[in-house]
Amino acid sequence: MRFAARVEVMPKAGIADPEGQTIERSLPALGYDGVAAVRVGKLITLELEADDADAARARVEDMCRALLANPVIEDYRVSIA
Amino acid sequence: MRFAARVEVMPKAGIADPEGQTIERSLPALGYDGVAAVRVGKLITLELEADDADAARARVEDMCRALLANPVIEDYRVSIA
Amino acid sequence: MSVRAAIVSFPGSNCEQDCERVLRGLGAEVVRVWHDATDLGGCDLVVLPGGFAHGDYLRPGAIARFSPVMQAVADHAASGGLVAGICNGFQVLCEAGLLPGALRRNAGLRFICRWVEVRVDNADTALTARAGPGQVLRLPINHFEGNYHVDASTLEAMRRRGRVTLRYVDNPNGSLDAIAGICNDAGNVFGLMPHPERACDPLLGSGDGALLFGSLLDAARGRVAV
Amino acid sequence: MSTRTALHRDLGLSDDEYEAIVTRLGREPSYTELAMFSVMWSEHCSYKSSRLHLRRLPTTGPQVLVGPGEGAGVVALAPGVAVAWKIESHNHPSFVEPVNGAATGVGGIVRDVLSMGARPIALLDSLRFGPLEGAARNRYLLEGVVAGISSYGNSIGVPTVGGETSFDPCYEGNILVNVACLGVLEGPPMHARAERPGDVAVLIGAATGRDGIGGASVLASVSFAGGDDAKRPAVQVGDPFAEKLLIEACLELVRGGLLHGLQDLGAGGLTCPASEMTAGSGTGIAVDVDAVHRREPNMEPFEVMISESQERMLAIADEARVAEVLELCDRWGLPARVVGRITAQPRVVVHADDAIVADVPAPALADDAPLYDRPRRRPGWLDELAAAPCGDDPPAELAEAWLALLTSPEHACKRWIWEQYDHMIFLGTVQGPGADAAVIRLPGRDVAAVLSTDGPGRYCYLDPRAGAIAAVAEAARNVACTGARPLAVTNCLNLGSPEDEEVMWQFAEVVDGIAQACTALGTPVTGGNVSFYNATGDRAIHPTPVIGMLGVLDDARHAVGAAFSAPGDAIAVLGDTRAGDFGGSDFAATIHGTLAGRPPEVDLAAEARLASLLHRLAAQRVLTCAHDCSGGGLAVALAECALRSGLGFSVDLAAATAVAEPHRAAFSETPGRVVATCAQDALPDLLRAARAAGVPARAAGVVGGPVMDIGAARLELGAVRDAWEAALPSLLSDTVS
Ligand SMILES: Nc1ncnc2c1ncn2[C@@H]1O[C@H](COP(=O)(O)OP(=O)(O)O)[C@@H](O)[C@H]1O
Ligand SMILES: [Mg+2]
Repeated sequence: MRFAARVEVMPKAGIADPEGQTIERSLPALGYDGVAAVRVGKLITLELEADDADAARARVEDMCRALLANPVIEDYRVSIA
Repeated sequence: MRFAARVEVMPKAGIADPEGQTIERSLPALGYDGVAAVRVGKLITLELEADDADAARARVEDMCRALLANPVIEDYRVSIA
Repeated sequence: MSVRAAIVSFPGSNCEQDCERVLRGLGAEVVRVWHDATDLGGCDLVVLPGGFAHGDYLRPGAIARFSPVMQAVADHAASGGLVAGICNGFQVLCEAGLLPGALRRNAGLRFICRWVEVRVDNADTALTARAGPGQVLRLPINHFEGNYHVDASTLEAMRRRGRVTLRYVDNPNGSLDAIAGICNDAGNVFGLMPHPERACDPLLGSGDGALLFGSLLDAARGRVAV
Repeated sequence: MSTRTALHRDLGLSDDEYEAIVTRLGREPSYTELAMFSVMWSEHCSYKSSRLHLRRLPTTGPQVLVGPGEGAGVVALAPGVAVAWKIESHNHPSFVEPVNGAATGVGGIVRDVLSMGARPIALLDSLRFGPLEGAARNRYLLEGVVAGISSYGNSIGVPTVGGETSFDPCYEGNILVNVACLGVLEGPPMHARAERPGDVAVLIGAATGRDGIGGASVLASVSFAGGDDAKRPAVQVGDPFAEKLLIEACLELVRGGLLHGLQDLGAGGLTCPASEMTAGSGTGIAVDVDAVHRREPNMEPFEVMISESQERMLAIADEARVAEVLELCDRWGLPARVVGRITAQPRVVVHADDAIVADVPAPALADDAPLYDRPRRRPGWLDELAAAPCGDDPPAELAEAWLALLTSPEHACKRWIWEQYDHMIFLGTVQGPGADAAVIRLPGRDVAAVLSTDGPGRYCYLDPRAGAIAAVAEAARNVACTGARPLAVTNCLNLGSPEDEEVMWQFAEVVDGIAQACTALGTPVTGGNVSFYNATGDRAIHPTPVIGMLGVLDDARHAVGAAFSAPGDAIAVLGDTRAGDFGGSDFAATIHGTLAGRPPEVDLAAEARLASLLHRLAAQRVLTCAHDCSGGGLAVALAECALRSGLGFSVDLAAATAVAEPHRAAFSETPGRVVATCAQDALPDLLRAARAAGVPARAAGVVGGPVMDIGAARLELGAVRDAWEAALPSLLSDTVS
């Protein structure tokens, strides 16, 4: 069966996120006040073959650990559709 | 009221996504077969003040057009929690 | 006897010719090793040069570290052989787990190509032996992802054991502790963001890079003698 | 009108051009044929409005190995050392999407140089934007363009070693992004030819998608209507990783003698090399579009034929060796497919799904585009403008005006830009960004290529011919300041719409100016690019010819820098100063907001004398610094030497110029001048050599101290340096925490 997977990769909590901070700092100048806690991560979508949704999830989590995320600096979350 | 927003920014359909393609091409060599349609985008999370969810969404969509996404080559999707 | 240095390149590496020229100039015998090789041809020193392996897509080094040659590099390191990753090579070594930590996007969110000063933090390593303790070297950096990060307890251990080799005098990229270069616990695997190969000719701005390469070649020679 | 004839207009063809196609074919074109004609007959690909005029450029000389017409000119730098040199514009794509527009501009010029079998070793970017102090979009465009050049050039491992960044309101709606590339040949030049029927055509590189369908005709051959979103599907995304592999694979193919011909796919897509390589060789080609590897499903044959997907080359090879070609590409991880066969019949025949969807004479596409001698008219406003006050009134305060010039975006330190470029890879950058001209030592040799780009738009607005002459003269002078001999020119002519008679007049004048100057200086034109339709609505940019000068320095170790080198050195000014050269000057623009009068006149014979004097003095190691005096005049030139070195100076400007009025001595922009320094005891030699060479020279002062002193004004070097360095970053997004 074919599954669509979404992988969210975000900077680990507690690690500074310069990109998020930069966006946050530049928003007031563009007229957007009161925005906080901006964080920027990656969204990776893909399709894969697997026997069932659990197997698909397991494979994608595997890929996350090995490749898609770097555990030193990033957290990931997988969802399967 | 305070809202949490999630913004997904993905390369527009039809626009080349060299990063996604390169990852996809290298997966078999890394031991992951049968993976297709890899696309890489951005996930931005933030918090903002607004009167209600609709107002929050409108503001974030506005921000997407102005800063968070590049409408020439990217699509965006906003969700509010 | 001349040292045999293997320069490992990946699709997208781009500093391999420069490293080769400089190492040859310093008397080393150089072999080029492509990423799909499974052995290093009996070398004394492995250099992973700078560039954009696999376009730096996903993260610098993320895809390259799966290359067949990386197993050979890991074996070489495990048997005490010298390994030096420069810039992109440093990123690959971190991704491969041969060095601790990770290199993130520069704090300024821009690519930086600039001459910087780095201070030798530990002059008692195979990379820095020819330099004096605290000596300041002039070297160029050239990267978008050189912002070194590692968890606090590892950093503490690295400091204690003198595993920080080079530190920026004026931190250009937000690196934790202004770290510009490190080595592993065994003291045989090195990673550094500055490009010593670009600083081996005073006509180009500095000859300080030759101190670092010279140190590595000395160490490799020592190992050859043993 | 039939639906088909309505269609040709959407594709950018005129009714007459449609009729011409029907005449050439003897029938109505198919849809695919029409699409192919529309790209090949676009202004961008066919040069239909400019070709007649470009013939007036001098293109020959003993140093020219390959002149205009191929992917890039090839110039002999020294015995046995040849380089390829070319400039290209990517103006409209960069305005629509700055990051990818500029990035793909780099990719395109690199493939041009690669198509000659040369390894690209240096890039220069010549950029024009609207005022940074103005609309936020101007800053956004500059940041995006620089990010695009940085991401692409750095990743492919080609250093960006110089360029220029200039600002004027006329570029607000139409920025200029011109990129020049230098390559070094490892063997004889490769050619864009397909001479042998039976050879096969191999498409190497990225998969083909719907990128930039109609890009050439749509983006580069019309003016912007202003905020027009409809043109956006033409946006292409660059993949520098694929380009890097393409460079290495193609060079290895050439080195291995596996190719009979090679051409890049740029504007016009596959149609361009398919028709040009064959038309130039009297052959034809049968193309199988089904064999083209694609990124998207359901592409029409016409889309495959004109797609401008990036990072692709078409290689012509002997069928017997094609397996080796494919194997080599595979080793580099590059897709490659046989997509055609060269035929004796001189036609481009396109097969799709077992049917023929196009069958046209190759020359009809490549050579027989209409040639226009478009009407030209000298603008009536020119005389009025020439007679108007040129902005030479004295400033309220000389020191303040001087500081204002130095910290204006025009003269501010450009480090913020070039620090984002890898300018050092290949270990050849003896002088990089921040110098007058880049000095690039060739790999493994002593000899250096010396490169500069210049294009004074305001001068050209006031007088396109005089402005073009000034552009060539300045570019040559920049190169000569390092001690190099200017050798050859590549040029990018950026103008408004050729359908505007006044623009067409400007164009013809610019060409004549370049021809005159290049002839006088002995620097033939080896190639270039014309970019028309740089206009928004009816507002055209200033005519902006960007001159890319290539020179040679026999020994890179003897390169002279543009920064002061030692305290105590003597400063001399070479060349005479006229008191009234303020038309189009930086002083008039920045201090008085004026653009009027006449641009300075160039004495080309004097320029040639100056260049050979500098060459001789450098070879004799007399010079310790030489800096060309251009925009902002002597006060700015002297300050630049100081700002780049950290050494102040004390100069008697009145004595150095023989001009009494301080602001005229300081800011007049008389060409043909150089600030030169030498050790004190060498000064008499320098002055004597100048006199013997027929170059006016005056002792001006001395290097050293913490102050910049021109007699009538003094500035604290340290404070000015801080302001000079901070000017650009403070206008741009300053994100460093
Ligand atoms: N876009 C750019 N890319 C690379 N280098 C640049 C760029 N813009 C300016 N520079 C460098 O900054 C220096 C100053 O540029 P410019 O002000 O045009 O100099 P000048 O007035 O002497 O011609 C030059 O050395 C040039 O190479
Ligand atoms: Mg200049």
